Amino acid sequence: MFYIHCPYCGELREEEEFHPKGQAHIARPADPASCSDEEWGDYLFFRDNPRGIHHELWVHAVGCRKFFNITRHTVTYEILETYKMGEQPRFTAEYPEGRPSRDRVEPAPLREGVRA
Amino acid sequence: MSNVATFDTRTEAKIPVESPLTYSYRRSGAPAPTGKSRVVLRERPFLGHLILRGGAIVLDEAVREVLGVSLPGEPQGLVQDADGERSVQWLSPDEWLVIVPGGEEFELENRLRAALGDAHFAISNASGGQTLVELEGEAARELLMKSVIYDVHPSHFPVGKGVTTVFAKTTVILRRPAEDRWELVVRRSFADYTYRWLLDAGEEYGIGVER
Amino acid sequence: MQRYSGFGLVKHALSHHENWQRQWRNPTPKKAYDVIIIGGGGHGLGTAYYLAKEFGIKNVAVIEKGWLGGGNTARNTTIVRSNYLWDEAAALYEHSMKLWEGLSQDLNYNVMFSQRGVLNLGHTLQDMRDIQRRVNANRLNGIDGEVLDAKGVQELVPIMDCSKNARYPVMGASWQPRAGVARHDAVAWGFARAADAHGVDILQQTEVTGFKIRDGQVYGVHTNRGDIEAKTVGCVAAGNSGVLAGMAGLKLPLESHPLQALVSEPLKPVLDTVVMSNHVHGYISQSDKGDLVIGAGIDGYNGYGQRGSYPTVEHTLQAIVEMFPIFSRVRMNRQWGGIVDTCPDACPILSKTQVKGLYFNCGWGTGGFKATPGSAHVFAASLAKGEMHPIAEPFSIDRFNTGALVDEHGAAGVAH
Amino acid sequence: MSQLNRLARGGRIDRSRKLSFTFNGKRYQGHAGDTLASALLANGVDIVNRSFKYSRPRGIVAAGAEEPNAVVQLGKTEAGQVPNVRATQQALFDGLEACSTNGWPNVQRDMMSLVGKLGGKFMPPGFYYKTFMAPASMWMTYEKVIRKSAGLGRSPMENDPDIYDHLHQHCDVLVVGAGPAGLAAALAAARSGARVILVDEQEQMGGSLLDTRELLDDKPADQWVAEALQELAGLDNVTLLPRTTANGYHDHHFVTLHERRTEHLAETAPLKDGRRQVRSRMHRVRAGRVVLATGAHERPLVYGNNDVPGNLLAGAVSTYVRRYGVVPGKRLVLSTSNDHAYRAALDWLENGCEVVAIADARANPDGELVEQARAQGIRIITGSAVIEAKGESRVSGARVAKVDLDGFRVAGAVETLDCDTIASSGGYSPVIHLASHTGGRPTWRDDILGFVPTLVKGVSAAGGAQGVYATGEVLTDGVAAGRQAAAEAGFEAASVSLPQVAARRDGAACALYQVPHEKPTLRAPKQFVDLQNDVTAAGIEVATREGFESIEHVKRYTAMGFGTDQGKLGNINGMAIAARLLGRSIPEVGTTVFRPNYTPVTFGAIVGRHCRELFDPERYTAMHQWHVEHGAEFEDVGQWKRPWYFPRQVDGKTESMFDAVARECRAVREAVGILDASTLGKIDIQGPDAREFLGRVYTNKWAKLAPGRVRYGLMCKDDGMVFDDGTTSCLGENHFLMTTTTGGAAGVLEWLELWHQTEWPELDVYFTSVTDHWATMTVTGPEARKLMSEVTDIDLDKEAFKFMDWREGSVAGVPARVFRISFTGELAYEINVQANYALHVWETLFAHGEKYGLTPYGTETMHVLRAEKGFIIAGQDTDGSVTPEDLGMHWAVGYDKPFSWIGQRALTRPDTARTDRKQLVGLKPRNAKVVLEEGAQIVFDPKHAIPMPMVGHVTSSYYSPTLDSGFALAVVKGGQQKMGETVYLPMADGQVHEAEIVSPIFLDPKGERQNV
Repeated sequence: MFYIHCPYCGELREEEEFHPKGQAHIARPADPASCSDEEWGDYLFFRDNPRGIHHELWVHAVGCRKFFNITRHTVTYEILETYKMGEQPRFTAEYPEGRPSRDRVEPAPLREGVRA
Repeated sequence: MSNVATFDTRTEAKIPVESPLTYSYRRSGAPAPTGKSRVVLRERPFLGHLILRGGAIVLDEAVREVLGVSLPGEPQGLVQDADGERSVQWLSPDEWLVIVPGGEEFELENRLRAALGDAHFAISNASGGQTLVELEGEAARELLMKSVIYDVHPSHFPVGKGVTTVFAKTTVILRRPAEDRWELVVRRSFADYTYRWLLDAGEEYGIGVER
Repeated sequence: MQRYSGFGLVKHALSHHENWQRQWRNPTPKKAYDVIIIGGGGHGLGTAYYLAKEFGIKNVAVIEKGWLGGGNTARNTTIVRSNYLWDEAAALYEHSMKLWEGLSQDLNYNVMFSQRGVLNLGHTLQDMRDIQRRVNANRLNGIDGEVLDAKGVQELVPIMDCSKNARYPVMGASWQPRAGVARHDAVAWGFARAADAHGVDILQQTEVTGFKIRDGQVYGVHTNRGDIEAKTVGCVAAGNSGVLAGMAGLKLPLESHPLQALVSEPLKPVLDTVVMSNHVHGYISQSDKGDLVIGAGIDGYNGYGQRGSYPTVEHTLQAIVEMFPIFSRVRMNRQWGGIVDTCPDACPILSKTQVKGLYFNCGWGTGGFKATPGSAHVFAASLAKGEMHPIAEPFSIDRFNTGALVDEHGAAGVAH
Repeated sequence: MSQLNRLARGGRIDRSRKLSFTFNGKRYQGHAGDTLASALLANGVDIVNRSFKYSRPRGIVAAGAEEPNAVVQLGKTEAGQVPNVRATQQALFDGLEACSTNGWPNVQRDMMSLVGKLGGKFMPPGFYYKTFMAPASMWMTYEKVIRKSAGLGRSPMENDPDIYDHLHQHCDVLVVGAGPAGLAAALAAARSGARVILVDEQEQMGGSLLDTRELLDDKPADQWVAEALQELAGLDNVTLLPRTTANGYHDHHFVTLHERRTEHLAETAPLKDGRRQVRSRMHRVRAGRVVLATGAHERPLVYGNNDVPGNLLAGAVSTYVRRYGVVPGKRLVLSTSNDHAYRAALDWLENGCEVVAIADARANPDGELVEQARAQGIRIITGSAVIEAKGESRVSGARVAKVDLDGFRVAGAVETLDCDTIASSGGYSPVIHLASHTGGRPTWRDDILGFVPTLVKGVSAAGGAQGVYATGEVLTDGVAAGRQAAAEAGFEAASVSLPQVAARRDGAACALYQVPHEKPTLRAPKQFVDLQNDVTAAGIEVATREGFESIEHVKRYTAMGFGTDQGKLGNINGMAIAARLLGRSIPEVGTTVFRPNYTPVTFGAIVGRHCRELFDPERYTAMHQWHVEHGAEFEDVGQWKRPWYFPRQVDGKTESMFDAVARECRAVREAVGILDASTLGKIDIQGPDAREFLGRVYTNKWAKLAPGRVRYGLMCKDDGMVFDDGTTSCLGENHFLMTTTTGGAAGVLEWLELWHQTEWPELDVYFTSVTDHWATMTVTGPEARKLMSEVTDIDLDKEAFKFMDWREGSVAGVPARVFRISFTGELAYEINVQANYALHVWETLFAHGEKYGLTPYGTETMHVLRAEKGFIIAGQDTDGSVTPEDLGMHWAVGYDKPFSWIGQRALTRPDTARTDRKQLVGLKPRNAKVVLEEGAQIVFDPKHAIPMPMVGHVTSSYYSPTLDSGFALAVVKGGQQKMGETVYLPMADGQVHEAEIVSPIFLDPKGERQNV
């Protein structure tokens, strides 16, 4: 059972206070009408399912009720980081040890994405 | 703000009222505290409960002006006024719970709205939807350990802290306003379950109910 | 293949069991096969078996990265039923059920398919509506089943609390008498032995590390034991399908989640049927060894760790003790987790892909074991003919773009 | 009864306190401090059980959690029965009753043993896979017979009288095991100020120090234990949990501790101060750091007939002698591969019994203990081992021979020694179970001949748990682990001065698992590896011959390690045997993966208080008391208890549901009824962008809804499927009150937050649940206005207060918001008041309403009335596969809204856009008396052979007292284009109902009744 650092509450809290909401950073297409059926199907259903580092959307349901993202290893279940909406992960499949700090990244677009 | 409909749901008229635990007392009884009670439960019904939503900086100014206490800006913060009758608790980065003596809430809402003017905020009255349950006594902490998943050890839960967390199979807002007193803010529809749970788990400590 | 029988046992006993043959060989990989099956679980071994037996394709390799039958085949709660709601799913699972009914004899391996019946309990009015809907559909699809009231349930399972005092009293149930349980390991071993006898090479401890694809056509795989070629490759690797798809540059609508199960200590038999409840969320049967075999829920997050969160186990046992208060003093011996690939509509994927010759059989979620022979059979037919078998057709990947989902969530809930 | 094997002195039992107990119907006596096992041994009880497969007599082998044989049924009363209690871990209490779990007619003379003896030959591993196949129809019969021999103990058949609970613990350092390593670690961590929990599964803390021969600071070791425990008990930051097993290690250092609080006192928990006591308690511990000081298990040697009672682990012999004052025999032969086991012989000898010989598999054993044994005159037969035990119900001799370990053969003459007890030791396996739970694969170490744990961050192992065995080193190791854990948790390490332990020179052990026999394994007497599951070395050999080469295969094929002891005793031996047969090393054959639980845990303890009345919350409205008093039957809707219907007492009889619902329906259609609608979700929405937000999450338009007005809305997910509905009222230009379905309340609020927080944070809007703040009562029916006019100051004039308006005012003297919305099709007022006043308002309405025939109605009547109007219930008429168009609710879809609202895009996908989808229609049974079954499947051609193509199903169906007819809502393929056509509903009883497809609006299609 996970012990999750809520970036809004600023402390570690029990997994029972949270709900997982699937893969993070699935932005809703800005113009749905111009999407093909394939693109819309992709947005609705197709997900990364890595054995390794994964970015996930969680909600602190019994707590501050805020959504945030977790970078977690799907085999060891180690949580590498949690971060607020609008922030980018430091740990990625490309940078499993963490992105070099000087390699600053642009803030994420406002649209963070949900799961239908 | 005229674009929002405020409404005083309380009346000064003599109308019979029922607190969320009224039914529970009838159904499950309320064992009176005895000398052997290591924990005592007490409902503080009919208080004014307001939910404040908005940015901390904007709200802080208004709350200080109207209530005379500063808005707890840090997570899990709980502040009270001098006599402990009024409190403001951090619930989330843009959400606070204000509890005041019953009857003050509507005027408070109006004064806050006036102070906040055109800012983006929201105030919702939740007074009928929740109640405050106090636990006191040497076994109060252990009773809480049976019930909530949050760490209630004094080193982790000092006076002046409050959290929303899991209580048995429901949710509770748990606060520690004083060394020897804990408060549970309980939703009305879950109050009976919470009460029965506390009586059951508190049996070991000879729990008593003050009415 | 050495034929098994009671007489054979006696004969072997007299020679101190010194003459038993290997149940399957441990071959060296050939350079090329007609068909490669990736995944040596029940579905994969079954696919190879039916390819060889029914379609005459015997030059087949089954590639397994660990030991055969070591994935979900070895980790499930062994429930077999076919009372699915939608026509497409019902056809698939009933096809499987019919194969289960003769499987021990077909394989000459006792898979202990025990048709002790499955109850799906209803605890609310909506549960009962759903049950009636499903049983009516089953009946018109030729699948056995009836709706029982609380009294009928109590007669079948005297030790269950069917009283009104329960938090969510039992209002009734659906009852499929032909459903039941089977011995999970035996299914993998039986298929392996029979496939091996037909000449199929089962390559254990062999891990696929990539696909060989040219001009949109697959022609082999890379493995830790060298390259192996074949123009037809079927992926049947529950818990690993997403990773394999990634190697082929494909994305699947799958998420892999932990699914937990647990057993009690062995007890003298007290429960002869399988009891499942969506609403209080738990299911239970008692094995021939006496263990209560109990299914816990699926954890909501992705995980390949073969373990889940403890509260899931707590909730499951709360449900079991709510239904069977007499089990409160019984003890839980062991828990474990499997990895289930879940699809958005709780139905599997049996499909061609954009890569010619590369097929996927995956996404069984929590319901794969019961489908083993049926899935294997229609998948084998599809690989053999290069066209999806009519029963497999509705389960193509395309449905996630067209919207033609086969949504079993409402009916399946606990889909084991 | 005399305790013939009890020593006159020594041990940690209290000889002044005599406890009587019953085993298999015979009365015995033991002492306080005994386990059931030590008391049975004291009384000379050899046979405690019969084995599972061969029904062979079995005795006690071990002294702790690893015991495979002494698994008994405990309990005097039916409700107090406990199956499968390990006698070695059950403290003796006065009046304890236990019996063997197998053996008929009794464990001494078991009829099944004949089957075992004669049939055993025909039961190689996996024999059941190879037979019982013909004829196919017979399997269920075979299985019935097989099931007769299933199981160990039995379930109680009455409900558990005991209670259980959970305690949520948090600590900086959790130390598992209170032997020398654990005590030292706990002292070190505790002195640093860290919050420490020290847990131990035994009755008394101290572990191996409770029976060691060694001295600490020249004093008996248990004195140091007592001092350490005294110090720990005096510290506020330390929690000591004896009789508590760390049974599961979950992610991120979440460990479950199963504390048995009363099992040592009685079979059911006795009252304490007149109050119930918790029988066992699960501590759910979130630890910062964990020290595993779980020690090691001794491995027995695998030799012929090693299961005959009188074969024990060497360490168990020492424990029984030194801790319990019991010598379980007279004449001992010890067979060992290591020095440590010699202490069993020394302990035995010192207590006046005879040590016949020690067979040591090593050619030249020369450690200190060996020298001591020599000095005592014990005969040591080197290079040898016991190859076979003699005897049936008790050991009567040991066959000893020289063994060639490399060649795996007997290398000399066999000597038969006369003895009644054989102790064996094949070395020690670190207890790595908990580390294994976290997913770490253990690694084999040749130097200690055992697996050591692979540890995740934050866990350390100390002492025996990582293969450190010498007491002095174990203590040092423990201190280091405790200090490090405390330091990592942020505490300044404290110093601990340890007692002096004389260093002992031990010779190297040799690797010995299965002992060779003169005959090949398949022909030799049975050499048991897993005693509980009757797995033999021969069985493992057959498995490997058949191609089961991975240890996982071997385990599954033979069932090795699947018993209640989970292979604690036998797994490594089994792996070693498989390795030898396959010509591989042990780690090449596999590793051993343990899962929770370490030892079995009572379901009740895992369930805790979450059972019976507290299984799941029951949510009540503010009027619940009234409903109960007025005889309501309740329906479970989510966690809510809602009145389903209100049967009346007529002539002393309770009205039937059918009659009650018909009466309630008529009351609403003809007079006035009242419904408690408080359970509907209510969300207060404020902010300048509230209106825009509504337009995005609802399918219909919200741009023009004026303050004072109410509108119905449908919500879809982005796949275009309906998932909730309700009305939303415009309270102010920037202020809305949304209602949701009862079951959907929490989900909808989270849904709104999700979109706001992740996709549209630029929209200025806040959502707050006010569900519990308001109590809602719906007053509906032709007389509603009259009734309302008596209790409210709101102008009820139909022009001043129109349908789909809301107004505020007072009702029964209480401030109220009243909404003119209708779910019945009748004139209706939905009154919202603060819940604390609700009962007063409700009762006032009844005080005024009696003359109008005010009738309370429940959810069933609500369902009938709304269905007559064709109003859907999300979740009943929809199932996640239904679009707004499928529902015929085109009027509630705004295709030309500027923003592509949630669900819009998906509606044009090929399958979603089909015009022949299943669509909501009304069904009128041709026979008006028929009420179609909800869930009935619909076909066009009832004569079609099975499988019969189904075109839809009935979603809602009722008898309408107003129409005096059955009627239904259904989804039918292309139904909206098939009005007037006939469909068929073939039922289970063979009847085929006919029905006409009609509009789903059965009553007042123009809506005149609600608009009056």
